[in-house]
Amino acid sequence: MLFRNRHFDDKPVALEILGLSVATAGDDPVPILNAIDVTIREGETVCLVGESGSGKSVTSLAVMGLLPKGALEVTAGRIELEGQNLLDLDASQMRELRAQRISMIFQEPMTALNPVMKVGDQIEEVLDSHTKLPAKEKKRRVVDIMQQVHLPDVERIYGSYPHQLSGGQRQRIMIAMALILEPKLLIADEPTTALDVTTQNQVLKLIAELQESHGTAVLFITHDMGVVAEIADTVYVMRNGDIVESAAVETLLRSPQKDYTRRLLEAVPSLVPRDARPESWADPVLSVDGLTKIYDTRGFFKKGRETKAAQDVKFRIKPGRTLGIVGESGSGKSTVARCVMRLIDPTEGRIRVGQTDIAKLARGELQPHRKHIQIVFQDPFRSLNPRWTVGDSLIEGPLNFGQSKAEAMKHAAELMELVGLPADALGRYPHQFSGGQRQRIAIARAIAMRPDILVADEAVSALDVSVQAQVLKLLDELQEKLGIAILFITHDLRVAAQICDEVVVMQHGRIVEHDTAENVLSQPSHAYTRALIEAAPGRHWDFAKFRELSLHQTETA
Amino acid sequence: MTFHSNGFSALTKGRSMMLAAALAASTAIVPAGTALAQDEAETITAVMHSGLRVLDPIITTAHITRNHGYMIYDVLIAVNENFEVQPQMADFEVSEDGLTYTFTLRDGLMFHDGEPVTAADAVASLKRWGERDSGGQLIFDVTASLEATDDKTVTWTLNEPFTPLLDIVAKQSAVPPFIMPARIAETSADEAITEYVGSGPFTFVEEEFEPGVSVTYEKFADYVPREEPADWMAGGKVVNVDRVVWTTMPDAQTAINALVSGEIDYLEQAQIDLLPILQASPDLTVEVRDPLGFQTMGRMNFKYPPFDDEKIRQAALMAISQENVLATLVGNPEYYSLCGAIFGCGTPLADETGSDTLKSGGDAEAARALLEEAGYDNTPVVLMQPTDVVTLTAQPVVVAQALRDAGFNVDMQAMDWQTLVTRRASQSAPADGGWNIFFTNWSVPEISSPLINPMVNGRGDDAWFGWPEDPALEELRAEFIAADGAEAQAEVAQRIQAHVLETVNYIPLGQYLTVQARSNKMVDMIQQPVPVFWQVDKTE
Amino acid sequence: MLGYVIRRILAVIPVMVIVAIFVFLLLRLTPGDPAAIIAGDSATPAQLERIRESLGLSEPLHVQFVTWVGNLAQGDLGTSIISSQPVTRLIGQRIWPTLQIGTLTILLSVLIAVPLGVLAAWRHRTWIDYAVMTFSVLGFSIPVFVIGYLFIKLFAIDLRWLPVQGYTSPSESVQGFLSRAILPCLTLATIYVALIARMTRASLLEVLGEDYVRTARAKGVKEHIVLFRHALRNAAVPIMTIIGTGFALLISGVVVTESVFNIPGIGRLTVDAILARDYPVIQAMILLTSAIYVFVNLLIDLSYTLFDPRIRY
Amino acid sequence: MAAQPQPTSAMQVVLGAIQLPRNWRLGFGPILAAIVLALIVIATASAYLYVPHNPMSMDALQRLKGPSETYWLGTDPYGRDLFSRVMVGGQVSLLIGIGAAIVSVLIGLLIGLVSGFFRLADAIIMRVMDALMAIPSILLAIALVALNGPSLWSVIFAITIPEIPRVVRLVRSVVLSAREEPYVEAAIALGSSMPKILWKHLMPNTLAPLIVQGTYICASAILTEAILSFLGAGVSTEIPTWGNIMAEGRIFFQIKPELIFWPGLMLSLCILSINLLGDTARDLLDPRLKKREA
Repeated sequence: MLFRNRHFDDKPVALEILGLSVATAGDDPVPILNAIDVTIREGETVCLVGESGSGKSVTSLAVMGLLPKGALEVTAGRIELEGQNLLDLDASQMRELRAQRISMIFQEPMTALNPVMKVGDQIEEVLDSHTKLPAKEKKRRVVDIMQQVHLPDVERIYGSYPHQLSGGQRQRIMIAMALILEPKLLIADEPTTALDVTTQNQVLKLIAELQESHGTAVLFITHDMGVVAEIADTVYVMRNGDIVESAAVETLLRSPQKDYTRRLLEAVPSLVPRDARPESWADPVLSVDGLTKIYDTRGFFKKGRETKAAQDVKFRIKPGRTLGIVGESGSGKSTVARCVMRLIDPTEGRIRVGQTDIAKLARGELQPHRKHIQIVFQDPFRSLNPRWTVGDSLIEGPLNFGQSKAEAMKHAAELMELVGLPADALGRYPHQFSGGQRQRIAIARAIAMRPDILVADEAVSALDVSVQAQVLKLLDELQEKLGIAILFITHDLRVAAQICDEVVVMQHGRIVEHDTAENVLSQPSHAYTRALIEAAPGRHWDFAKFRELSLHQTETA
Repeated sequence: MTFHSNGFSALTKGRSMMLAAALAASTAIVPAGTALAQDEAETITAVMHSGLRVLDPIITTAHITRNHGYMIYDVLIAVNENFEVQPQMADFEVSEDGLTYTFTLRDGLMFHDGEPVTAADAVASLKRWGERDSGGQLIFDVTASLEATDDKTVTWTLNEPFTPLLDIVAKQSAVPPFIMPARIAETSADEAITEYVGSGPFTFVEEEFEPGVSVTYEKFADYVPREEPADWMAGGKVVNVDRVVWTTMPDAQTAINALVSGEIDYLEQAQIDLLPILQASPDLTVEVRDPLGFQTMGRMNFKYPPFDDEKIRQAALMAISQENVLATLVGNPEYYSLCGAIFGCGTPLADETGSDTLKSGGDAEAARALLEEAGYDNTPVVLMQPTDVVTLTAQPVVVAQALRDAGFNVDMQAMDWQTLVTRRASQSAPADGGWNIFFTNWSVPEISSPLINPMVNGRGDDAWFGWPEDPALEELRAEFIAADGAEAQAEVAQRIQAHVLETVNYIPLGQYLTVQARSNKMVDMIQQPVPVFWQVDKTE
Repeated sequence: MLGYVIRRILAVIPVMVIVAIFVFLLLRLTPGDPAAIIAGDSATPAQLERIRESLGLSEPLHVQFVTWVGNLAQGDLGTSIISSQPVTRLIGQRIWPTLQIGTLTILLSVLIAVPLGVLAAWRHRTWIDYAVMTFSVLGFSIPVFVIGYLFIKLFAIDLRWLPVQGYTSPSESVQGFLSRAILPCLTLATIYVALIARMTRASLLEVLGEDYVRTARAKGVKEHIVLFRHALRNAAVPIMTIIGTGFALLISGVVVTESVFNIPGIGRLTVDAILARDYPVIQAMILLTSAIYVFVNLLIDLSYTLFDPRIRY
Repeated sequence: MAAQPQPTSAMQVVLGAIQLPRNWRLGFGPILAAIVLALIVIATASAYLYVPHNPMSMDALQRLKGPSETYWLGTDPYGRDLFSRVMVGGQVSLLIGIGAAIVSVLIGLLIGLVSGFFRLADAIIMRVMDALMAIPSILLAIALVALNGPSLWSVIFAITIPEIPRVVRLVRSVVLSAREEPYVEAAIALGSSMPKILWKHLMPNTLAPLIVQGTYICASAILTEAILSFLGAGVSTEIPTWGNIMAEGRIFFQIKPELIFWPGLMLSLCILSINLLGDTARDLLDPRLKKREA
């Protein structure tokens, strides 16, 4: 079954949002939500999907009555839970209602759980706040719900602190907490975004399972079309505080009515690998051999352990080619990138840039080799010095290598054009640009060095999907023009499929699979790779083409 | 947790009555009533002018240590109100030729450790004292022998007659020859003693001693006072209280508040400006205990310009007004008097020759003219100002202004008293850590004669700080020692006065009185320069 | 944990050695001569020199230092130059009042300041918040001796509720101790309360913006439980830290307060010793106060584990 | 969010350097504080233009007088005009505060930058700083004044030394956290030298917290000066400061509270304003500072 394809038209309405408007508080209000309508029926899963700034999270907080005081306020509309307008309730009535009739789970389970309280107590606190059960009964119910969310070794976890649990376990605790009082409505705000893809898959399944068994209505907020395809009954697409379009999930994915929805879907990278490019016979510009990085946390009088962040990593990249390193968090992919950049010192191994092994060079000796290899980071907001103009950032490297300022500036202006920004951007500061624009600037800064190799460390992960597509396209074009080799680090198989010639899959610091993108994605040889692919949400659907993936492309799945 | 308690019990008992009162007023905080009130009348809690830190009364001239000495030690002979020498521990006899002095210890003298006082103890004590005290040194310069001829008799034989011997041995200040057991008195005169056993009317409670904070004395039950009534330092030292506690309050305001609220019984030196607060209290008596008071003075450095020039010294003296100094230092004219006498007004040798300008408010014009005549080249005058001694902060400031008005270039350097006493001993040039002028105060009996006045000494490097080389002055001193009879002495003293002010050996800046304040419960306190705690009683 | 404690204590050694060298040199470079204060006004230079010699002050510096450190290692802090009393005895007499008043002040401050800070953070941007903040800035802005005098004037002289000054050991009379300790403690506490209240507020405000507070509210937990169970405990580490660093401020305050209220504690002992150049006492006192400071901060570091299970040593 | 082209100006460079949050607005308190502080600074700095008496000239017969037409606030124990002394004394107190702030910030910045970047130096520097921190600052200051004599500069020096470790720690912590920023790593990758990175990328990060810290040091230096005077280790009475006017006046607290009241009021108002402005600056410049300030 591709979609859940359930029907709820005959079910009673659980939550109805009518003409809800939210604006910033103060003398000069800025509208955030513009009279939106959303209906959720009992047992139904409604997905609010949209890019950052579309207003989807504000909607969820408005329903919970948790809009930040003094910053945002509801200006119009009604939020009716089983016919009762929540906006009419006072603070204590609202408090009574939370967890009993509506509950919520959040994006980041690490920060959403109190780090200094045992998780069992945190679940039990829900009962403390809303019921007067004897201690034994409370404990029983907590244990019961913990079992329902499939936590292993419940007794131990009951007495554990959040930091002692894995991300998936923490999110299960959150779910247990949200569902223990069997609320009518569960709001899930990007509940799987911070999780690895395999864990995400499990959590999505869990939510679906519990929803069915408890008959809960779910308002699910996400930016990920894959997740939408997996879990939604009905989808609302949001943009800039408006509902652009809403429809049953299959209808929406097959035949979107609005341009915006189409563009959004078209931007979702496909799991189908790009067409293979002709093999290159040039010498590799980067070859890594036996790269190992061990963090030794032991010390004098201190018990500790060795952490093998990367072990015996080996690959090479030829000019004009892209090698992807794919893996979940903690797989060691970023460690490899940082070692290659010599931002950290590898414990062992060789890193040959051109003909030189830079793995063991001292800082001073390293300097001349820096220009051959450049990096683009994940976070566009932190990768540019906020106090420098874009121009100053762009010429920093060339100046270090002896270019005159005028010459460097001239080149910088050309680069601006190359990455699709106006030349006058050079005089401005990073905060005047959007995330995607900043990432273009960061790329321009790297390119300004005319490097042979560009390392992109999760360079598009923080971007909205439409922007992501543009940046990927830019990288591709630059590679065409300049013949740069790209080392592309990502956790996202879809992105890897779109840009990489070869893919390396890492797990626990080791390479488990290394092959062409085509082979890795369609004929994975390692079980872990297969698990990764299988866990990718919406993997049967080709969003950009509004249809199922053709059979031969999914046969291995 | 254990609390250390020894040091504070005395304080508490002394104040428990007040505490009860305070507590009664503050029932909200602590319930009224306390079990500590029974031995109330037996303790006197006194705030002295300074904290007791040095316990050896021979090694230092500090008044607080001298006062401590009078508590626990006794002296052979002492003066009465009229500066007449009287027996105290011993009767005395002088041979016809004035060469042999015999002291006979009276009966019943006993040290606090239970041992009787012997002549040998007295001899050892006198010898140690003689090494430290300048007056004592003069006697020992002419001493043939000093020995215990038997248990009770001390015989002091001289090579030549030395009339002032008894006066010096009986002197009240600054270092009287206190009698200690011989084993203690054998300590080198340069090292402080470490055992505090005397034969005086009080014993020292060593375990309650907190240097600089609090010292406790208990009545010495076995002390046998003389029969005569107490008269200054002479006469019977009859103790009427069980304990005396001296405590220190670093802050004048605090001390006054404590006295007003009844937490202490006695304040040795009250800030004159604050007297109205004390006088307003019906439970307190404010009085001058010591009618002579203190002389405040300035001393110049004779070794370096500009004050190596007599004319410039004279110009400086001319510029200064005692009135301004004293008014600033003391305030209330009742408690200071202009006095140009180097030996102090109210003493037998008082004479004010040469002090006209000082007393008439100074003469800046004349000073300026004289300064010009002397060819003053604007050499800076390094004037040392102590910042942490209340009774010495005003003089430098006022004098600095007067000198500036007269055309001097004054470099006033502030420093704490410790730095000052160290620096004044430095014979370096003022620019290299030396000095040109500083100020200090003396208790009038300490400067009342050429024999004991430390400034009246012209022996150059061996003289007191400032080091005047003045043979004429030394001749005059010799004449004074040789002079026979009060009249002859007074005549020499008058010439010394004239000479000292002519050469500006030092500048007397007048006399001021200190005022003590006591609870009206304290009665019969002896009125004299040294605050003593015999005879005084505490009533309910 | 034990390993951590040992490592921390070992790490203290170089710090204390630097303090020792620093203090020793500082003092010996200071003009001023303890012999002069002992000898008094009428001493001659020759007498001064003899006294200096008997005190061991004419030895070369490094000899004096080695002697001092050697004695220190044997637990001998030396003998006061001025009063000829062993320094350990002086400290033994003086340390209790300071410790008692200091402890009481800290307790009092925490009891007052933490609720104030919580209140201010909870009622952020209301008059309560502004009142608490104004008070706390005021606490920083008035010299401690002025506060002391104001308290004396008000409570001891005008209202006559409490004694003006002094100290009574609690082993002798708890009432006496409390009645005399209250004003100095309040005086000292003013600045400390200001400090802790500010930090509590700031720390709590930050925590109140955290996701888990939102979670707690989303669970329908009552507001006071949100504040005290969820927020305060998470805000505790910076609050503890400020209590530790503020301890230095407390020591400075003690020096002044002991003078104002005439408490025979180590603060006055030290200031008097500095003004009298009583080297052994100054050295011992600075070493001691530094050691106490370091020790208190070690305890505070260890206390973090009580508040935050993520911190493990 | 779309990029809003904005003109670049010198002001913007400064504001860019300290990054004010958008839509910032001053409350009533900080504005009042700024006005009060400005008045105090102007009034004291120009004191010699209008004070009716030479603040140093004494008249022994006019000591401890109450307010009158000649002596607006009365006279001190030396018969000097209290009003003139308070106004002129403010000059010196502010000079001490500002001097101590600038000197300790500059020295601390230098040491902190070195410490934050060179690990070897760091170990040694931080031990020395720990040692300095462990010595109670007031005792250290008294000892330093005793060492150098109570001149104005020696008091500033004595107040400055104990403040330095705190500045060093602040700078070091900012440097250590900024060092992890991707743009610093990018600079490394771009081949920039360590000194260049230190100065151009890391140092500007310390400016905002240092401005805030500087205001606090300024306030606490003025207070410390008063306490040093109180303990008898302050500036000589020749140079009036709020601290030594109060110290001289404190024994007359009961009979003439003006001697403490007026300088105390000026000092408290001044420090209050500085602290309020410091808090405002901190909130504006870097809310995260609240954590580090400890």
